[in-house]
Amino acid sequence: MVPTIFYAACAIAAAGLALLLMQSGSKFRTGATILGLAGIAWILVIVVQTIPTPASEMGPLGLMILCAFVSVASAVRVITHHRPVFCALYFVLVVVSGAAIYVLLSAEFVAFSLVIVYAGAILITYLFVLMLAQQSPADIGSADAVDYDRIAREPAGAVIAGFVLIAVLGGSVFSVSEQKAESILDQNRAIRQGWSDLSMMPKLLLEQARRTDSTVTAVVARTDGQMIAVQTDHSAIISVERAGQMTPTDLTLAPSLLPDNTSRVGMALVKRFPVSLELAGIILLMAMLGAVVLARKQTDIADDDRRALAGLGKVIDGSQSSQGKANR
Amino acid sequence: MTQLTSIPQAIIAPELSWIGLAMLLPLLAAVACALCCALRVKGKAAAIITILALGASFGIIVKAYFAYTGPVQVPIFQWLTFQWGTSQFQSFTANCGMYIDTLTLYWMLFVTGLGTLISIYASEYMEGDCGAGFSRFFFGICIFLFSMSTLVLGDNLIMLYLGWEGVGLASYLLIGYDYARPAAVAAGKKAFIMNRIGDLGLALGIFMLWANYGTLQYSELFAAMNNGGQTLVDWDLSVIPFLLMLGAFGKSAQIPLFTWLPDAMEGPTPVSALIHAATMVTAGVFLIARMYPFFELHPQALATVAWVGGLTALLAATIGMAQYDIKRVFAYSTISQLGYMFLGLGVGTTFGACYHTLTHAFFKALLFLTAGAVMHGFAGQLDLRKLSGLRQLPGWRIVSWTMFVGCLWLSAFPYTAAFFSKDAILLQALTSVRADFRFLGWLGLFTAALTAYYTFRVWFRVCAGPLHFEPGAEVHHEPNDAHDTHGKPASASVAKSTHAFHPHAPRWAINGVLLILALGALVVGVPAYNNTFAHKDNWVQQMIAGSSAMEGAGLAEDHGSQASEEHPTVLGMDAHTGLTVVGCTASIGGILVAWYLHLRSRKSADQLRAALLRRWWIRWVPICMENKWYVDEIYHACFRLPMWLGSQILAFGDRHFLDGVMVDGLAKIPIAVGKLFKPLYGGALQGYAATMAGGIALVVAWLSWIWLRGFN
Amino acid sequence: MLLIWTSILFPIVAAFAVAIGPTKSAKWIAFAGTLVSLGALTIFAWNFPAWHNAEHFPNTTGPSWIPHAGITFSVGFDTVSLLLALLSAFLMPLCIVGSFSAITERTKEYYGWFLVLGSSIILAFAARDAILFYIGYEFTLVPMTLIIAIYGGTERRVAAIKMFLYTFLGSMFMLAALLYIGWEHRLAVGAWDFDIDTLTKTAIRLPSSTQYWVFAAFMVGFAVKVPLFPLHTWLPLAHDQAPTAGSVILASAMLKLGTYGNYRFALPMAPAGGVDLMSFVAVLAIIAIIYASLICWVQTDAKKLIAYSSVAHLGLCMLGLFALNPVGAEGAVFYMVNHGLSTGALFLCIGMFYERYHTKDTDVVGGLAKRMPIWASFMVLFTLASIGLPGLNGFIGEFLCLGGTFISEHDVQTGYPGVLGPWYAVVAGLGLIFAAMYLLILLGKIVWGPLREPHDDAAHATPAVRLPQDLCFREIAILTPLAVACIWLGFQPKPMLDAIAPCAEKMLANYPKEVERYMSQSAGTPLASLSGKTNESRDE
Amino acid sequence: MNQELSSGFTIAANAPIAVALAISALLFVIGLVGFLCRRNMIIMFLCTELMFQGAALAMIAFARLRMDVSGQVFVIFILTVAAAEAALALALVVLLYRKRETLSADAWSDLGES
Repeated sequence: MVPTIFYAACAIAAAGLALLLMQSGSKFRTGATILGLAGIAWILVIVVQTIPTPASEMGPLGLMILCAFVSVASAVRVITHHRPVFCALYFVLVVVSGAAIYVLLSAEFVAFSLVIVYAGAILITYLFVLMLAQQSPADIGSADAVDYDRIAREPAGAVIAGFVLIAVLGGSVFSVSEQKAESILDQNRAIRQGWSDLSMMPKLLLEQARRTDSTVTAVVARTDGQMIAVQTDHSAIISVERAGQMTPTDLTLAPSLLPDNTSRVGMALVKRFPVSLELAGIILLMAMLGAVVLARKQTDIADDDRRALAGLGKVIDGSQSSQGKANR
Repeated sequence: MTQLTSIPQAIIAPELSWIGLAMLLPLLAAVACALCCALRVKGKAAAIITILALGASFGIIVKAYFAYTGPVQVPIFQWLTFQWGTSQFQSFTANCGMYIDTLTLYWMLFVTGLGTLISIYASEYMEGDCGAGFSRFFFGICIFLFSMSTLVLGDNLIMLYLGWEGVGLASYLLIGYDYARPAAVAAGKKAFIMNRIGDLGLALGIFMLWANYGTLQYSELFAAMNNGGQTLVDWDLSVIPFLLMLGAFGKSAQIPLFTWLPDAMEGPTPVSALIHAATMVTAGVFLIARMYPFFELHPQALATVAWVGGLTALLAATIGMAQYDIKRVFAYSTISQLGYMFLGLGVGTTFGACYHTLTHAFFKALLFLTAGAVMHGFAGQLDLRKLSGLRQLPGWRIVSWTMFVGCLWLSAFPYTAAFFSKDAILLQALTSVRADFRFLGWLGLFTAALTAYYTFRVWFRVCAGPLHFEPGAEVHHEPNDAHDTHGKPASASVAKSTHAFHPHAPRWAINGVLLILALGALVVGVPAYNNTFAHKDNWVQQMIAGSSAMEGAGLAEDHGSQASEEHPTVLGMDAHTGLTVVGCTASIGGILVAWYLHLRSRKSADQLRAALLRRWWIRWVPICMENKWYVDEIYHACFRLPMWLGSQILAFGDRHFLDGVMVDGLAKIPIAVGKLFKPLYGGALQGYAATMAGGIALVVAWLSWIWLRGFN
Repeated sequence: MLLIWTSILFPIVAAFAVAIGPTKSAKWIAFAGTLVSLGALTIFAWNFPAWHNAEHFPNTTGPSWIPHAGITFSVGFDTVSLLLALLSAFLMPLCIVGSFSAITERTKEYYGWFLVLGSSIILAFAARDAILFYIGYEFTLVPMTLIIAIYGGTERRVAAIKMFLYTFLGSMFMLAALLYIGWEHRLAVGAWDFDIDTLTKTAIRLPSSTQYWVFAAFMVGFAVKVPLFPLHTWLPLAHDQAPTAGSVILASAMLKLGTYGNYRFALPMAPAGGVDLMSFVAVLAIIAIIYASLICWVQTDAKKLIAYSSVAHLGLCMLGLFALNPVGAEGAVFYMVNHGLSTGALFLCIGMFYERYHTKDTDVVGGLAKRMPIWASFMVLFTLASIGLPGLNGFIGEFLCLGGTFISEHDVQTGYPGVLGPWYAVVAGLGLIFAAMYLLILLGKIVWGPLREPHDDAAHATPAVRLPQDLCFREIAILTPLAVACIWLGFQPKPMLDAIAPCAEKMLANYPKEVERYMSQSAGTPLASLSGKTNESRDE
Repeated sequence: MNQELSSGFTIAANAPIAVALAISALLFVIGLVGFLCRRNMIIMFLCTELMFQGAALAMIAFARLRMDVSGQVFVIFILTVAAAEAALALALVVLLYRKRETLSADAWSDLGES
């Protein structure tokens, strides 16, 4: 693939986005949308056609492309819509389609947590804040949105910067992959990793062993010190003690007994990144405290006195112009 | 010049280190005086300590004189010594040690002797400052004596340099003793700086000697000269005498560097007597006498010394004739007499020079001390027009008559000691084979007449004639009185206070010292009588002959052998006789003129001056003489002013060009570049973000370009 | 080793103690910290086994710091660095005591930063690892900039920033040279190593043209610090604006880092460059002497005058170093110590009268001998030491520097590559005259003369700390050790000279080879032509 | 099967993963463009969330490619950070809105000189 083609696709997509952002009238909007979608489609085509896809993966690929269109289109709407509330709702769509892609990429746990956390929690917070900080329609006047929502800020420059970034990145990455184009999904490695994860979960391991052979009483280390020996057919041999047997014997576990995504993520979280997990907790706590401190009403008695002297009423909510001026 | 006879080799005699006490005692006394100063001692403790220490060191020198058998080198301790290789050149040796030969002893005798006497004098003279600067004054005297002893006794040129600068320091501190007077401070500064110019010459000369001979020890240097002047480097040796000479000219106030000495009279009179007349200024003579062999490295070196000396003598005498301040007259006479000494050294009679140094030390100290007594008694009055007939004043007889003695000696009255010493110099000049030296001899004779005139001008004015005096405003508090009133009539206010003023006559310490000095001035003539009447080597000649200056000692046998070949003549007579006649004429003639103009009819002096000033073709003579030939002004215009202007320009350039344009200008480049990109950082949040995004895009583009290039 | 680290780290510990301790006790903690540092260093020096050879002690490699970059915590002294470190450690408590009355606001930060400053200076002198040296060398800038920027005069910000940027820019070149030699070492050996001795061994094997550039880079870095003539303009401003103790340390210890750098790095590491650039640097040094002296002459600000005099004095020091013979090198090292003592003392003196009169303008204040006789005595003593009066410390270094310059040319025959000569010494010697001139003018203005005091009652109305008219006991106690050191070194320089001599030789150890190399080349090289010229002049 | 290039880049040569990466890049860039273009502070933060989405998607894609759950774990951390950021940022926005009574980011350009 020649990078130039990729650059052209990026340019078309960029032009569409720029036109959409410029808001120069509804007659362009359709054309701009088509242009943008075409550009994005071209980019996806280039990406897909770079890599020979086996027939077995055509189904997921199709779904993926569908999700991609939904996701990108709603992302574009997030940044082009005049009404902040709609932006937030389009963002929900981005999140949901994103979650679908996660599922396609076999990351079910994260997909669901994404929906719960983003769509359920964060976006709701955004909506609350939008309500809190939204001016009443009377202030806005004629149009359906305030000026700063309607008029984009130097869209051309921003779009150029963004798409130059994607062009150089994509251009370099996808143009090189051309000659080395083959699937690098390393099934062996995944299996090994899975078994290794399982070996770190003794209880689950014992459970899986019992599922294979109910007489197993304990799983012990093998003679070479490892818990599990992975076979070429993706099965694994472990050393177990059975009821009534003095010496440990081998037991073969079928690949179907590998742990699922959720347990593996959980395992990784607590076994491999425990400190990060703790830190994340602290960050959340701090964020909570910070939010409380920041969003608290910034009024005090002195402030009220000052306002009283100025002939103004008591502070009802924090937003008072005199205060703003005083702070400048 | 004949080739050198061998300088006696010094032997190392550590057992003589007790002579070092002559250096150490003044130093200890200086420390004690500093303590007195710090403790604010009210009494005369400092003076007593000083007198005792100096007296003791005089005693030590006398003892050393009697114990003297031959040149010795006395190591004391290692001072500035290190080496970095094995050969002689690869070391630098300047130890604290002494080189004692007759020249050393000769010098030390009168330095410590006069130092003691003048300290006694000062203990009375300075008593007004008891509790204030008294201890500081004696601290300076002690430092001076220490430095002078080091200069003379030291066994190498670095020790000499130490003393050389040390006496400069003492001179600086003592001239600026009365530090509240700007004139005194300026004079001290001037003295130090002008001496520094000479010192640079001396230092370079020392380097040159070191580079060439690999040593700075006198004994080794003389040994090298005895061995035919073997050198390590074949550099041009002939600059050595000129460099050393520069140092000597600075210290002894010779022509290019003489202007500091008259100004140095701002110091207290004992200082003028001790440092600026008797001892320190003769250090230049000592240096040349000590390093005499090296002055023959260039054929014109000694001639230069002679010319400088002769011209200085004349110039200073002409200035001295026109001064009204007694101390200034004596200061110029000092320069003039030093000129004679250099003339003597230059024409080849170290004997004459050293002898004149000795006689001059006595009579000039005497003269200064009498001037000091007058100043002390008349509240700082030194203008010779405002004092008259002091010899009639009760209590001032000793001062008057000792001054008379000093004046006789200074004017080289026949058969005084100074007559002989000057005679020795002029004789050598007049009988020289070189025409220019003979010319210098006649010039010296003319100068002698001028000297007699201006000397007795002072005496006839101040001590003779009708009694009349006006007190000065106390010089210690009023800076401008005594020194800057030349040519102005006495102010009415001063005249008014005359009635109430009672000059306080000097007491025993001043009178005693004056008498001793007058006696000394008589005594130093004894060797000359010995020489003149017995026709054999006198004491001074013997002293000189035993040292490095033996070349010009003029011993009788040399003299005799020379005489047998061709006896030089002066005015067709035998040289001795002729010179005696001419010298007497000059001296007595000068005195008679002074007698007429300044005692017999004082008006005629003013008339003469007025007559000279009326005639345009001659008026420059008195004007220039009174204004010291404008030497200070010329120096100011030629050196100080251009340098000062240059400095201002440099300072301005440093601040505004080098720092302002170059450095700050360079610093402005990044500022300008920053201004270029300033719009990107206008404060709006997205501006920063856009810049960042663009930057990332650029960096990624660059990286991927590199990456792609690496793979294709 | 323990003692060295004590002297380096204890001030930092004390700085922490100052930071967390009460404000009132800050100055005493700082004083104690510096005293311990000085004490440790003194004990070390007392037992120092290498006084009479040029070896480092301890001569072992310290614990590794960044192993794969070959950077270690190696510290050790040779005589020269020990003397300079002792000088810094000696001045540090004096400066702290000197600041008791001058610094009355934000004292904790002041003393804390001061301790850090002392520590980094000693680190720079003690370092045997080039990178460690660089860290100490650069880190001095941080506390010094803060001290100037917070506690300085009216233009303190500009002065501090200028000092920082200027010297920092210069030392970038120095760092580049160090890294380059380290890189060459890696190419030759295969591993990084920044031990100074190792780097020296590597550097002297580089080709002449490379050494030329290495030397030039070193020179740029160190010349800014020294400071050499065209690169000096940060110094007067910094000195003028710095608080007294800051000026003292700046002049006495920090500038010495520049000359020490020449001694330790530039000259031994790049002898070929040294030979090539010797006359150039010497000419700059001479210009510095004359130029700064002349500027001193017309300065009315006492501190600026002393600052410019530092430029002139260090010019002489550089001249001695670049005479490239043992005499000059010895004199230069001796002069570093002496300049530290006498100029530091002068700055202290000026600071003391500034505290009383709140001006440094010599046109406004004068004749203080009447008011402050004790101060005046000290001032005169230190001025005379600075002038280079024989018998005081300044003379020895000055004389040897000039002497070294004088015989430099002649040294071609004895194995040292000097090209300077009598004429350089003559011109540089003029500096001695000028030094006497401007320093005596300073004395004449502020010490002697009729009493002049500013009639500025506002300055006296609210003194932060009441000071007696003349010096108080504390101030006398500060100046007395300095005065004793000045006099003692003047009368008994031999032990120190003996200690320096082997180091001076070692610094120049690689030069005789250079001379041979030049001599073996055909005529037309600078040295050959110069020695030829010398012969001609001899023949005349 | 595993193809690692010497420079360290791993090429996504599986079509769904490649598409996912492309989407992640597009999301990121659209978020960036939105951040730069929109003036409403809340929308700007929403756009940063978009960029987070892009980054998270890339993580998931690479986790799939390498068959390693660490990527997914990091997405969880990203979620955490996003949540914290949203909480703080929105609190700040509210605060700023109170001061100037507008959500426009242009109202806050005090960082700029003059």
